[in-house]
Amino acid sequence: MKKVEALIRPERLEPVMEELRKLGYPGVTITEVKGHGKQKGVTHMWRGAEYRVEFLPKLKVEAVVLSEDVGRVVNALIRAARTGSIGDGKIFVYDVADAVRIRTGEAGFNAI
Amino acid sequence: MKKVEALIRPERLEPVMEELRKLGYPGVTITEVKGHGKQKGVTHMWRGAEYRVEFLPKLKVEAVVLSEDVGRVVNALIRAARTGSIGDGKIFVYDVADAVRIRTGEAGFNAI
Amino acid sequence: MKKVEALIRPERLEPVMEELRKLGYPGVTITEVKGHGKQKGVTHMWRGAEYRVEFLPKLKVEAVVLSEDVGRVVNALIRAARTGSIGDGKIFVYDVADAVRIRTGEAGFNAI
Amino acid sequence: MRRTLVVLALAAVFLALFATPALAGEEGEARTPESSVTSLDTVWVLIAAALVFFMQAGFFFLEGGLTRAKNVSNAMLKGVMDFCLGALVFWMIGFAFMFGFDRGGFVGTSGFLANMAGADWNGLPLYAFLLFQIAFAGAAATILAGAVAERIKFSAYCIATVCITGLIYPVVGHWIWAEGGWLYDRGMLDFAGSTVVHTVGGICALVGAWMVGPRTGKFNPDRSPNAIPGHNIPMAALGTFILWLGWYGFNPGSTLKASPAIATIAMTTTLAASAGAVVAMFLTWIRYGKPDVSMSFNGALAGLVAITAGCAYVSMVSAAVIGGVAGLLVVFAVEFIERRLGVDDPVGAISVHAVNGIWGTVAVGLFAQASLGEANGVAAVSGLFFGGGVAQLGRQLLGVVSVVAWVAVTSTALFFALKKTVGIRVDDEGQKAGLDITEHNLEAYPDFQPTISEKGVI
Amino acid sequence: MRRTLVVLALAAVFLALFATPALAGEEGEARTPESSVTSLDTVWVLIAAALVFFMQAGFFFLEGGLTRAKNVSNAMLKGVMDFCLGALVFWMIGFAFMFGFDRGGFVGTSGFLANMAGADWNGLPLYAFLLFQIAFAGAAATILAGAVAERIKFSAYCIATVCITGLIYPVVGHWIWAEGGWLYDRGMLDFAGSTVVHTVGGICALVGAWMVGPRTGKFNPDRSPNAIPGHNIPMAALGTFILWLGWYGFNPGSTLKASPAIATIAMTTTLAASAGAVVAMFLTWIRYGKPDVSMSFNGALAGLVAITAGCAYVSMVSAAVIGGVAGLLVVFAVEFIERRLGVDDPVGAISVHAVNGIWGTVAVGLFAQASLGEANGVAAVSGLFFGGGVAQLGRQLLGVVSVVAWVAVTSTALFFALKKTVGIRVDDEGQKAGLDITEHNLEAYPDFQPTISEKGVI
Amino acid sequence: MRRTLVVLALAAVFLALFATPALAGEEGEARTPESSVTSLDTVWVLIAAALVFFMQAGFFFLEGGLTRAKNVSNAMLKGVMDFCLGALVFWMIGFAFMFGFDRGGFVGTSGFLANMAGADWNGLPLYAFLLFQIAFAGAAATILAGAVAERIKFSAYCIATVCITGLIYPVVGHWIWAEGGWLYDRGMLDFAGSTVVHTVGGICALVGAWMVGPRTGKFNPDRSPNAIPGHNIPMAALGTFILWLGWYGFNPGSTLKASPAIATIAMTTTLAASAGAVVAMFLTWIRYGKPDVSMSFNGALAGLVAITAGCAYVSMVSAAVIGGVAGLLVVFAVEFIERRLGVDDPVGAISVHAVNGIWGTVAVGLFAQASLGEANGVAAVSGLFFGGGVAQLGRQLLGVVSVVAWVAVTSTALFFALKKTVGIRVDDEGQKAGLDITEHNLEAYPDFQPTISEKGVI
Ligand SMILES: Nc1ncnc2c1ncn2[C@@H]1O[C@H](COP(=O)(O)OP(=O)(O)O)[C@@H](O)[C@H]1O
Ligand SMILES: Nc1ncnc2c1ncn2[C@@H]1O[C@H](COP(=O)(O)OP(=O)(O)O)[C@@H](O)[C@H]1O
Ligand SMILES: Nc1ncnc2c1ncn2[C@@H]1O[C@H](COP(=O)(O)OP(=O)(O)O)[C@@H](O)[C@H]1O
Repeated sequence: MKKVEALIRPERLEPVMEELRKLGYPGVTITEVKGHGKQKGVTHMWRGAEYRVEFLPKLKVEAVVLSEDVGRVVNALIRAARTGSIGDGKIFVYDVADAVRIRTGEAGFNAI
Repeated sequence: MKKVEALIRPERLEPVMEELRKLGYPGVTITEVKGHGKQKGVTHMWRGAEYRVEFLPKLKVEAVVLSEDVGRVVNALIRAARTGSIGDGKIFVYDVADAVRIRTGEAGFNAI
Repeated sequence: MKKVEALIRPERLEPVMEELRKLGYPGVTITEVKGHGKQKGVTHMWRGAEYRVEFLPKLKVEAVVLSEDVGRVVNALIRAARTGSIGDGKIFVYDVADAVRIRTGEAGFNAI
Repeated sequence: MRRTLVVLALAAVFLALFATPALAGEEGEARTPESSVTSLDTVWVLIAAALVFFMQAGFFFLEGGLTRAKNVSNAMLKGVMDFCLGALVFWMIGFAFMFGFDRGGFVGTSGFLANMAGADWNGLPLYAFLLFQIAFAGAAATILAGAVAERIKFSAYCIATVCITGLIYPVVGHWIWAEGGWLYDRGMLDFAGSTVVHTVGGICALVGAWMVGPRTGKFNPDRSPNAIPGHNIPMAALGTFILWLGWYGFNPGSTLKASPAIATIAMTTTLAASAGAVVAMFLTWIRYGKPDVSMSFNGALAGLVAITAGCAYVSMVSAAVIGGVAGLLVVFAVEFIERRLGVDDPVGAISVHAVNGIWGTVAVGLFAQASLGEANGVAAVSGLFFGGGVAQLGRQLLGVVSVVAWVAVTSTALFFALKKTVGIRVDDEGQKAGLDITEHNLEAYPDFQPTISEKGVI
Repeated sequence: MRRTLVVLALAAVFLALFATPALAGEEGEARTPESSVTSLDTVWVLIAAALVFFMQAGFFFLEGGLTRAKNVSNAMLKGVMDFCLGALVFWMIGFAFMFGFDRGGFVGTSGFLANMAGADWNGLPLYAFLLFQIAFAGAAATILAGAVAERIKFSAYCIATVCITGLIYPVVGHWIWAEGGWLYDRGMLDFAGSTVVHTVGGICALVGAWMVGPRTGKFNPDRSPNAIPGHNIPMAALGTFILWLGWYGFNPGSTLKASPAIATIAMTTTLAASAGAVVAMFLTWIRYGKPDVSMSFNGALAGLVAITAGCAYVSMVSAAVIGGVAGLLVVFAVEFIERRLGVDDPVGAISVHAVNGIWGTVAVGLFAQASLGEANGVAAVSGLFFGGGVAQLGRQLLGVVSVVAWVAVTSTALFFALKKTVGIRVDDEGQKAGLDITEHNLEAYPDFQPTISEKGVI
Repeated sequence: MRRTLVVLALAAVFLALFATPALAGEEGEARTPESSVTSLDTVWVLIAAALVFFMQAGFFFLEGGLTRAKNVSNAMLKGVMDFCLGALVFWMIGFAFMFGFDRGGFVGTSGFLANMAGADWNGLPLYAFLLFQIAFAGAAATILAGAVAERIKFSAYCIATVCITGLIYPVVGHWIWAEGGWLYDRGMLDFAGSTVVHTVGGICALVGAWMVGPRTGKFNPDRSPNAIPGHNIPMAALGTFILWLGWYGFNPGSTLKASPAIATIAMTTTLAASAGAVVAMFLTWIRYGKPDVSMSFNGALAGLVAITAGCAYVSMVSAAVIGGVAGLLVVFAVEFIERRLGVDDPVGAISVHAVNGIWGTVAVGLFAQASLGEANGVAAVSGLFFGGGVAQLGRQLLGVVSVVAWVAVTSTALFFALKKTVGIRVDDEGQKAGLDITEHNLEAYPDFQPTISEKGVI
């Protein structure tokens, strides 16, 4: 099992969920995060003074998937989250040692 | 060392903390997340129009523990977080390559 | 590649970012979390009744870096985040199986 | 199913009340002579009524601010609906019970639908008087809201409002304010309603809070209380200030005419409120180590409640003393009610309104000065501290005891009946989810991320 | 570049209007005789004007609370600026169009810059009358704000405000309220402006909402609507209560003198609002299973709008009936406008103001009672239900139809012109980011973490 | 320990002041003759006082909204307590210093505890006059709050309030408003207090903000400022509107009688505020590329402050010009004070109140018209632009310079003394945690998750 962790633009959540559903992975955990990368922050104004907001809102979408599906999941995520401009975000993949469904106690890939 | 990451119902936080304390792992990090899984969202109403909230609030409880304790920690978490209905959440276990306590610089299992 | 995950005091974010920038790792993801560890919670007051806030606000700073830089990154983080009192936080290091830049599709260490 | 029944029952009650008057409507209108003095009095009382009306917003903002985000929409709707239901019910029956033809000193019995064209309101148009009284009835009813906040069923709350404004409050009002009322005849003095409005509301609040039970999680098994912080301090601050503003209608408006005395009354009101807030602030500073924000707000309100009975009878210095004592009382009462009585009153409604309503009523028997009452064109009576002996004090105590008894009995019966029928308490699951969801299927602040609360309940 | 042009254009228009009067200024002042009655009337109308002024805050709090956090600063600025622009424009030209020397029953043509020293306002000082009228013009203009919320360009909104307060509204006001106005002469009755203010504002809102188009994401491709919950229910509750408070200036203040009739008017106003809220609440309880909070607020406002035309002509019972019907109408109208017409009205402005403005105007033709009008010192006319036949009803309908036609045509022209010049709609990207950022580069709540919204748009 | 001392000291001061009057109380009451005119004046002044009182809520909502969430409870308590302390202190001593028996044109010396039964207030009851003056004193004191927000120690703030309302403000009031005051005798005109209230408050604010120092993190080592955005724009918007509403008591109420002139005054007030907001909005639109929300609010307030001195002396067009200039001034002043002076004024209090208080006072010397003053029953004087030459301008400048000097000296002494005793500044750690926690151990919004701020300080 692997965890696919995508840092996406908030407005791309809907297409991303769509793609994951299609692949049979509706289970995800989403966190509101702030990101900083190549993307420049935005400039806001407060009473005539400009200030940079360096950290931009992103969503972290985490889905634990079977190892053999990682490629497809990653590709689907890229498809759904890409706009082509700086700030589209990143995807990181991690190994998962184990997974358990709390309700049933099932472990391993049954739990996903 | 392993990281045990539990996605639980917010109202189960107290018993979960209780169990972790008993096992000698009071150190945790908690994040407010939104989850989506088998559990159906809830329906709210706005001026007569129903709408589904697909993502339900969950808490992500992360505790880094010694590898030999993982089993006990996971079992304790299941005990504390289970209600038996859909939406009880999941537990994922990850390997941790290293841990450091910032205050002292201690690394490895001393840091936990 | 490794993910360095630091749980820091919110007010240390600025020096931490400074250090990471110096090391050439401006890309980070930050999450508002609540922590519990050795540090005692604080006591607030509501209409004459004291209550403990057991979970204190921390920031989780995640940076995916090249494996060979982990040591330097961790040391820099310790330098920037340490105040010497309880509650300074912890750093955890995880293996990263893969990384992808959504905008370009580049994978591996090019994506960082 | 059961819910539908409740809705239908409520609707039926409402419609029943509503239908009858439609027939009588044509003659229900007053004809009033026009004169400059009348016009001035009308303007004054109307503006006062508008200010008292606006106190509703103060009440529900105070309540909402001092409770949790997940119940705030419910608090808002309670606040709007208790005025709306109260206005209709008081117009239809409450006003008649309060100011109708006296029956045995106990209750009025004529003038339903405010059908009292001939009656004399000291030259004030009937409808100016009625509107002012409606606003007062609304205030009396809404005091309950804060004490039972975050757990009472909305349907039960609506019915309780109807009963308070339709019966419990008007009867007390008749006793004390209507010519022929038995306490009125015995000379009990309650200028603007420390007892009539605040003690009545406060005792309803006490009974309600006690019978509904504490909020889930408020008390530990060992009966020690947990703090449940309010979610929005600026909201509570604005509520407090709106209430104070409204009191400039409440107290000086109770003259029911535009006499120079209204200035004196507005000043005693101001000083009592100020002293209450200042004393409460310093007291909490000493007791808790830091000046407590929400208790200072409560201190101002306590001072206002306490001066309400005596505002036209006491001197400026006395007003400040009455208010200062109220500031002390409210702090200790909040602790006492929560820790000793084990009653959960999220906003301190009982301490502010019941305790200081009683204190203010008693204070008339202590601080009244005949010379001042005379100057203000009201009863010229002196209290214990100004050479009047204990006579007035006795009358005041008689009034307090009788009113507390009446309200305690009737409101206990009311909540008991509600408990056995529609139910009064939202269950634990419902409270955890919050009354906004449980009772209205609504989120008050969907765009803001809630914090992780201590008890794991958001 | 284009933006600079818009700014300059707006500034130029403003300055042009502004420059002329500077010359005429010296003579522009009124001299009024002093007397006690005049003074009382002045005090009353001034306080009423202040209350109506404060309704602005009610409008923008209601709008802000029922829409999303990312657009709330924009709502606030719209609310402040439409009053400010409206006040200047109405003073300079609107007042003259409305109350200047009549030309053919259609429009006033003299007295720009309120230069009307000689005119007779029933003994009321010119400036008291003017301020009251300014506050009314502001209310008429601001109704639009809620209906086009979260998507209209700020520049377009400013220009629309100028046109409504400068022309569209004053012409209607002239027809119905100015001596010589063609509907005035035909005996149409609209005591405090169900038509003049609310129908005018409501029809502008309908046309505006329709021409600006729905908010991005409001409707699915199959034309089914999505719910877009408001971000702050207490804010909407306070807005509602501030509006209600303001109505105690709006309706009884429209007497323009301090007569005892103001008490009667304040009472009809109160009962209609209460009945509107109660009926809306029970209706949503039955239809949706739970009492709906924001629709109950709308119910109160609907009752207020509906009683505005008839508040001085109808009985208490009739007032409650008119308000109750308004409570029904608003619930169904909200559904109809969204689901059948496919028009996106975030706060229900069209349902509250247009629909119930019309209903209230028509209701005068049904419920008016000559005896009451006489007692209140206004027109003594009876409606269909009280033996007056259909005569008055006909006049009311004529008025409604004419006004709707005038406003529909002029406001369509206005929005069409805006669309072709400065543009009226913030594009999808801009709406996603929120108007606070897009239009003002500001975050309303930078210290609070936004939630993850359903549509992925925060 | 030290904290306990501070508390005790404050309590002692308070009790000391409080104890004395208790003895004098009995005779401290006024007896006023009853008459219809008096009653009307009383009603008017009382309502005006209530509106001015409500401005407190406007002030603390504006302050709270334009500063950060972690300091908002502190802002609320400051706002409530400065009125409460101010009311008590002004009643006890301030009123005597202001309107007591004149000593050398400099200060009043009799009538402590408002013990002035015999004095003549133009037929107005003493207590109506006193309440109106208390509300003004509160306004003068509370202006400071915004300028020193987010860093002043609460104890120091309380003591400062006591000194401003007890001495600094009443002395200026005596000079300008009391018969016998040396500026009054020289014919300086400040109708409703551009100088007496706003310049006094604004200069205190300047001195306070300068001596307390900027908020931690406000300026970089190179003295360039950082933006620290306010946390709640709707809160600031409501504050602005409440202030504006209050101004309808502040300016027309300053007639102290119900004459038709109040209508004229209310209109000049409205036009100045509107012009101020409109000009500030367009100016920021041009300068910053988008219309700035909070500066537009400041523009309205600047217009209000500026018209306060001249509201009864100038024409409508002049009022709009005065307000428009104020709208310009405030925008440039905010930039100047922050960037050139390096003074940190979170809400723009200095720019709004000091700068425009001065501008408004000077403007009387430019725009006053004798004919208008006469018509309004006030001083018939013409300014430079209306044929009056520079005489009045000179008087106005003399007044401004004297008042600025007096306030600068006394408030510097005050803050210096505070610095050396209780301390005035919350330390960096305390500011990082927020004054709500540091000073009151309270969280204002415990149910909402805070955002991650730029500087790592939440
Ligand atoms: N090394 C990293 N570690 C963790 N998160 C990262 C890293 N680099 C980027 N991110 C996350 O990805 C988001 C997008 O990065 P950015 O460099 O702006 O995108 P891109 O270069 O692909 O356009 C950032 O906002 C941040 O949340
Ligand atoms: N594959 C997954 N990857 C990441 N998080 C998941 C995954 N599946 C479920 N979750 C998380 O677990 C929570 C509970 O899942 P759900 O399927 O509703 O529970 P259950 O089936 O055990 O009743 C979800 O809300 C989500 O946060
Ligand atoms: N075992 C753990 N697993 C996950 N997070 C932890 C763990 N221990 C500590 N933390 C995080 O680190 C933060 C600081 O821990 P704490 O023990 O107070 O610090 P220290 O002992 O280094 O002063 C906590 O608030 C929590 O967020």
